[in-house]
Amino acid sequence: TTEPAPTGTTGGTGKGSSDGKLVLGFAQVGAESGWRTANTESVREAAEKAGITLKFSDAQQKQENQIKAIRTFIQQKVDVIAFSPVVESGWDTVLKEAKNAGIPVILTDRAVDSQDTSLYQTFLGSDFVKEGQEAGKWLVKEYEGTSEPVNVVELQGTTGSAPANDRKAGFAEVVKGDPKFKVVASQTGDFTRAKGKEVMQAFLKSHEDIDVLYAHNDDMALGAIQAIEEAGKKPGTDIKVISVDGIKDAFVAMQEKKINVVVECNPLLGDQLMELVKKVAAGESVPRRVEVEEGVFTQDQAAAALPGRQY
Amino acid sequence: MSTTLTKPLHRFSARHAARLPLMVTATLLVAMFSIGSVQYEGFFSAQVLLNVLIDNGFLLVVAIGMTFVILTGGIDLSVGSMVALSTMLTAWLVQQNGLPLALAVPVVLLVGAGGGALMGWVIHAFEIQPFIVTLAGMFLARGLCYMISTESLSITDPTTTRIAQTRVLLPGGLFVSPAVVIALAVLALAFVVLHHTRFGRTVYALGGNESSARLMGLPVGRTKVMVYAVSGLCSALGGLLLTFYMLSGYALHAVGMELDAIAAVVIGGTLLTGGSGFVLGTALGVTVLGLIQTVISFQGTLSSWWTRIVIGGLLFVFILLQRLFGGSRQAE
Amino acid sequence: MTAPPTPRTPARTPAPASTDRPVLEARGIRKAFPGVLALDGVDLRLFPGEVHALMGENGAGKSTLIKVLTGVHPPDAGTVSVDGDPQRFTEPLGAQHAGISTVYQEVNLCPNLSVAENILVGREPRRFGLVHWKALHRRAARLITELELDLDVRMPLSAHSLAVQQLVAIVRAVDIQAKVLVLDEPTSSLDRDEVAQLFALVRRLRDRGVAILFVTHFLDQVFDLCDRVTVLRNGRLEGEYRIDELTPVTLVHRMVGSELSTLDELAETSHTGTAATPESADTPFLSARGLTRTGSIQPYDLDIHRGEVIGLAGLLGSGRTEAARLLFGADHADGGELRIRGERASLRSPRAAIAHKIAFCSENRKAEGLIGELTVRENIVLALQAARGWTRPLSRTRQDEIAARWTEVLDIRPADPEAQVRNLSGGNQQKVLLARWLLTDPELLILDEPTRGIDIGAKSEIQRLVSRLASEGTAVLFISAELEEVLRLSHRVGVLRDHRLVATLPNDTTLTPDRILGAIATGATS
Amino acid sequence: MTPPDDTGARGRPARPDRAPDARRLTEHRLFWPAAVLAALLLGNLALTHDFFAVRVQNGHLYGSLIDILQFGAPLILVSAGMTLVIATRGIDLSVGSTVAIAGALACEHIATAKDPGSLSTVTAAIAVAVGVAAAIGLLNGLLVARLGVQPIVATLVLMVAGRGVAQLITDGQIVSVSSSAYKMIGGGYWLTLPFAVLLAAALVAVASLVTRRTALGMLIESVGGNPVASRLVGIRAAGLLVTVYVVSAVCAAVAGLMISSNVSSADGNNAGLWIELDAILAVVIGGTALTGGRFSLGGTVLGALIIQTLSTTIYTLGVPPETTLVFKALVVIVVCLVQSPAFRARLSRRRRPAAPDPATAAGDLTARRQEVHS
Ligand SMILES: Nc1ncnc2c1ncn2[C@@H]1O[C@H](COP(=O)(O)OP(=O)(O)OP(=O)(O)O)[C@@H](O)[C@H]1O
Ligand SMILES: Nc1ncnc2c1ncn2[C@@H]1O[C@H](COP(=O)(O)OP(=O)(O)OP(=O)(O)O)[C@@H](O)[C@H]1O
Ligand SMILES: [Mg+2]
Ligand SMILES: [Mg+2]
Repeated sequence: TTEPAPTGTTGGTGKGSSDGKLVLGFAQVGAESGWRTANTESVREAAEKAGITLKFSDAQQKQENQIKAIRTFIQQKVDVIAFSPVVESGWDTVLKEAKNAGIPVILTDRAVDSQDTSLYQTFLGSDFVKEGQEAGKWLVKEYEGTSEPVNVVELQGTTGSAPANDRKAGFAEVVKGDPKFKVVASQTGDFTRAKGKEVMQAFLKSHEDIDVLYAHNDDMALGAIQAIEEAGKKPGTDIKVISVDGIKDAFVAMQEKKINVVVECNPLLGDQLMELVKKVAAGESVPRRVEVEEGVFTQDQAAAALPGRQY
Repeated sequence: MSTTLTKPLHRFSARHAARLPLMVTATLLVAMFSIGSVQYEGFFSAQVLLNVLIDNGFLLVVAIGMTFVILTGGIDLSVGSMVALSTMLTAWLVQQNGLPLALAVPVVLLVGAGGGALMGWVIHAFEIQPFIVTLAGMFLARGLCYMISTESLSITDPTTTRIAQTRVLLPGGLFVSPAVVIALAVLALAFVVLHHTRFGRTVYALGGNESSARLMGLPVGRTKVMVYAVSGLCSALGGLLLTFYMLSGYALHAVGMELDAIAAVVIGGTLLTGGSGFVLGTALGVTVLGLIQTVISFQGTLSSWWTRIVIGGLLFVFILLQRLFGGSRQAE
Repeated sequence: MTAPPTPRTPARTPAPASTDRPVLEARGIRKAFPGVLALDGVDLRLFPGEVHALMGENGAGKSTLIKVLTGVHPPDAGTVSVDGDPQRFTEPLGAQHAGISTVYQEVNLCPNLSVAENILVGREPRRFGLVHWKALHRRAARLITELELDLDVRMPLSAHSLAVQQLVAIVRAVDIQAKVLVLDEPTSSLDRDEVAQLFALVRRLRDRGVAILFVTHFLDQVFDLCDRVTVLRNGRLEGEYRIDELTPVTLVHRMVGSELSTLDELAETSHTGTAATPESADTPFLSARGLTRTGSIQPYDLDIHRGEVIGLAGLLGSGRTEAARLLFGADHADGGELRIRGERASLRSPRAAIAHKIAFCSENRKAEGLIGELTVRENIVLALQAARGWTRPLSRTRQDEIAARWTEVLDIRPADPEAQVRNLSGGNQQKVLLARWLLTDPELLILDEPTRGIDIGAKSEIQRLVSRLASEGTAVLFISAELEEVLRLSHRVGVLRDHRLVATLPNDTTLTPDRILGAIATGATS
Repeated sequence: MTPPDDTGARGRPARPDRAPDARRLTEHRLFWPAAVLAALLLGNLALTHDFFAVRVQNGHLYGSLIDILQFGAPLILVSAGMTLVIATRGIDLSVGSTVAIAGALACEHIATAKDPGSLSTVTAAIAVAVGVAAAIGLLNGLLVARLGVQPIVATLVLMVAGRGVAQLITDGQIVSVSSSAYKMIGGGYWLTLPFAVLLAAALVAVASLVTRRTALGMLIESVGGNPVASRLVGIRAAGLLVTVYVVSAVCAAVAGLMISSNVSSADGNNAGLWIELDAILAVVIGGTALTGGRFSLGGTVLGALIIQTLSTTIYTLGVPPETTLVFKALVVIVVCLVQSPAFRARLSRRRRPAAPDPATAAGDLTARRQEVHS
């Protein structure tokens, strides 16, 4: 007996918690970086502050696990489900299950590519493509007026991961307009400092004149800076450094004039998320897309911004 | 004249000793489920168990293939990547090239089985350690995924989506996905093959002592090639099930699944040195891993690192109890 | 009797008149391993309906020839033909398909499978394409009873002693309907009765027209069973003879190639009969009282004095090995009391036994004795080194010295201490194992089938060594399936039956193999 | 006992002449790994002609070769420990987690210390890291040796949990430290050479001295080669097993210190991720079989260097990340085919069809590496 999925197995909300508090099931990607940990912490704190019971699950970077976690949330009849998708694709089935169970879903940090937009209520997060574009824009502006060729090396994130794909694409989109920019080498540094340093060291040996380093995240940039210094060059001057994320260490480096610009990708979306959760649970309408406040920081802003960095 | 071959006193236990760990594992599993039920609201339901199957059907299929390989004393590290490649290939064929699903499925299965057979042949013909050959296979399959696309490819093909969202209803309002049915069918088939066919018995013989098996006139080369082909086929099938589960093809799917599969097989009581173990144990092993996941999800208060620590800890307690109650088979 | 070597008979004798052409023929076989030319231009002819012995010293190339014939090793030169057709087997399976069924020298079976499966794997009876387990067990049980054995064919093979495993291997080979049956030292750990059973079986097969190639180091078995014999020496063909052209002495002469003291030894078959137990008044070196292990050996009492050789006799599976293992801590006794040098001792592990200066040379050299990958030198010094602990290594010079000395004494071939042990011939491996324990200077030496697969010359050398050790004060527990050997060496003989020590007989002039067999049969305690 | 002298020497079996020196060289177990490494390096040289260039900069040597050594040092260490474990028929999956834990402990200790730069702080940090690693090894060893748990599951526990522990220590953050004394371990130079390389070389040298100059190596090989026989010979296998797991963990810990010190920060999640696979690969390329027994630390070092050279090659050649893995796969396949005697035998047979040269034929057979034996 095969049939389409049963509908409305539960329906309604508010059964998740005995004490009448709202229950939010949050399926996090993992804890692969300090950025992610800050993201988790922000959600945790905000939930506590907002008086929402948080069911937290960590997927260890695996989509399977995230889907399993969402199933468990459905099983446990939480009021709202929020999650940061590991990737954009492949969520339809489980989101349908959630919809059938009458549980609203909020996406954070990353979008999904579902055709059926009724499957989630809203998206709260950053736009990685935009971050890449911002990085590109800064570069174009920095070299405005010169016509000499500019050699760029790129440290990509984990091959195939959404931020890596998007930050690369966004950057390329902006930069390709001007033929003087040439990406001479592009290699994955797996978002880690150690890998960033190792790859940069190899770049420095195989490419004589590197003008700019574009790193998909701060950790790789910080690793690469060490490599540049060991090669006897000055990061930020001899080789300009562009980075994404905006962790505290990056701001310190920026203050030391080792990084030229940081495109922020803000993980602190907890409070915004809880707002949305409350609204969604109450059945109020919410905008389809909520962007987190993010900025682009340059060296002169670094000193001022540093004390406020929380992660 | 009569030869005095007095029967050993413990004939029963000697013959059944091999099955004891299996029973112990099953018992522990029941205990784990009971503790979960007492501890967590909503845990004690048949659907929770079925969900373990729904969420791990693909792993079960992959681990079954791995069981064949490990029983011969080999190892197959390529399964995780092969799963990813299958999802990618399916998505690419169906979504980008518009191939009907009915054609894509056999292609994918063929690629899996063929890749496996090729690795088996290299292992046998050139006497290279399986670890290194299948590691190369792992790199290659994952690399081919990236070459197809670094992005995740969604599948919106209506047939595929319909199959993916089909549920097999069971009495009592319970349901499973077709993948579960397929996985259980593969399990039954694997059981029959391993225990009731010449090929299956040769697999065990090979694991017992490869050079003896050769001298006994068993088709060692053919069996080895076939075993890796089975594993490749199972990972391709697992990949297809995962494709239905996720409705997408992605190069980063199933990262590290080879370890999960190996762990499931070994927790299920199969010796990594080969020759001893049961495919049913593998099913129990997969259930153990899945149930641990479920317990963690139900707990719902663990931070990322505590999740890992607790998974490790539960695994530790489990194998500890398994050792303590499962007799004193010494480490090989 | 010291017979002078008889004059050489012509190297070739005409083929038996009864047959026309050989069923299996090898010509000019050459096979080299790195550093060793194992076979050099060897010919062999096997005719239907004959039992053909393949003789030669340890390392002469017998097993290698068999492996070349059956497709385990490809020959470097030469041809193998079956029924006149040249063949190039690449796998044992191919030889099997061509009608050649083989029992290789060591037990080559799968310990994890049941006895029944070991007999029938690859040829399982099937129904609807699936293995018909009932039929399989029935057929295996029937085959087993044909050799008048009684064992549960569903038990895993590993639960059985080496001798049983050897029989299972034979049963497997015999079951294959073959034109040629090759048996490489099938009797090396079998008792008289099993040997008799096996011979009866072989004769039945021969009468059916099967050609049998038979390797053994027991001369009497050759003369008892075989029609013709091919002798190898140092990898070369020495000659092919009808058995009635030869006497034991001339045969040994052909194998060894020169007049040697071992020929004298050969004549000396009557036992020495040293009944007087030395120092029997003292506290025994080791004394067991009611020592037992459930499921393997009933409680037994045994005293072993310094300088005394105790033999253990019994039928296949009577528990000799089991009894010995308790004295070495290889198995843990679960009842009874053990005293060593008069003091209570409990042997938790072999290590504890070794600390009491006990040595145990296992019957199963492949599984329990040698480390195949290591060199001859390393295998020889291993026990000594283990006893010293890893922090007190034997210097390399010392190791070389020891290895060279024992290679010489036991005539281990090739005399290359850096050869991997697994590449040695069976008999030479056995010598390596013996050397390992002999050099540890034990106070109690337990030898379980120490002469398994060893040629006549080396065997007498080993017997001499054991006697000499005993006369120097070592206590020896000597287990062998060969009763004559036990009688020749022992001061007293313990008789086991059904996992029970039924008698301990002093080895005076009245003790004969028949009396021991009588004791086994009646189970009488004396 | 002294054997009697009266045994006359009997005839020795015929032996063909020893193989010529060239063949002896190719038969040496380190020949093929070394050849592969040389080929990789020369390939690089052909593509980037200043690949071998080493110059002095800031008072230390600087160049691609130095990089390979420096980044290879942690892998060499982990692989060396892994070699011993594999020689006993075991496997240690927990090394990656141990790398992370050691780095996390040390950096956390230094970061919270009053005086991060002082030698005493760093020494204490190292002691803590190595001590905890030894405890991890002890746990692995006891599970394997005492409880008889299969090594792969026993160490899987800590592989999973260990990374969690590392993150627990760092609170999921990347802990940055600025301590020049600590920086020395993985990023510093001594006598113009990277300190990490000297440290790794020293530790590997100690390991090979201890295993080869004492009987340890032989006992490990015999436990791995035949555990049943080893027990009957009186080798205390349990002690040996525990020892090798402890050594492996300690090696991993030192590697973890190097990795974290090189980037002056500890990353609980990513440090040493998948290093266990690379280490096992290095061991296997180096000629040690996963089935235990004979091991070769020299081979392992070559194996680790091959892997590191391969990564560097990928960066230098500019292989795009999407094809990196395919490239790696092809290299690994070529490496193992070249090392496989059976493959070489086939190749030479094809090249000289049916040339009845007995000498080569004999060589080919080495190849077949018959486990089957009388
Ligand atoms: N795989 C191998 N590699 C190297 N040398 C080998 C190999 N197999 C056999 N040899 C050598 O070939 C020679 C012949 O060995 P073989 O096993 O044929 O002797 P055998 O006549 O059967 O002796 P035994 O009576 O002891 O069984 C020996 O010197 C042995 O060391
Ligand atoms: N682990 C075991 N489990 C069950 N039965 C066993 C086990 N080991 C041995 N046996 C049985 O115990 C019997 C005694 O074996 P043992 O090795 O002592 O015989 P033996 O007197 O040394 O004779 P031989 O060496 O000639 O076989 C054998 O019949 C064997 O089947
Ligand atoms: Mg032989
Ligand atoms: Mg015995």
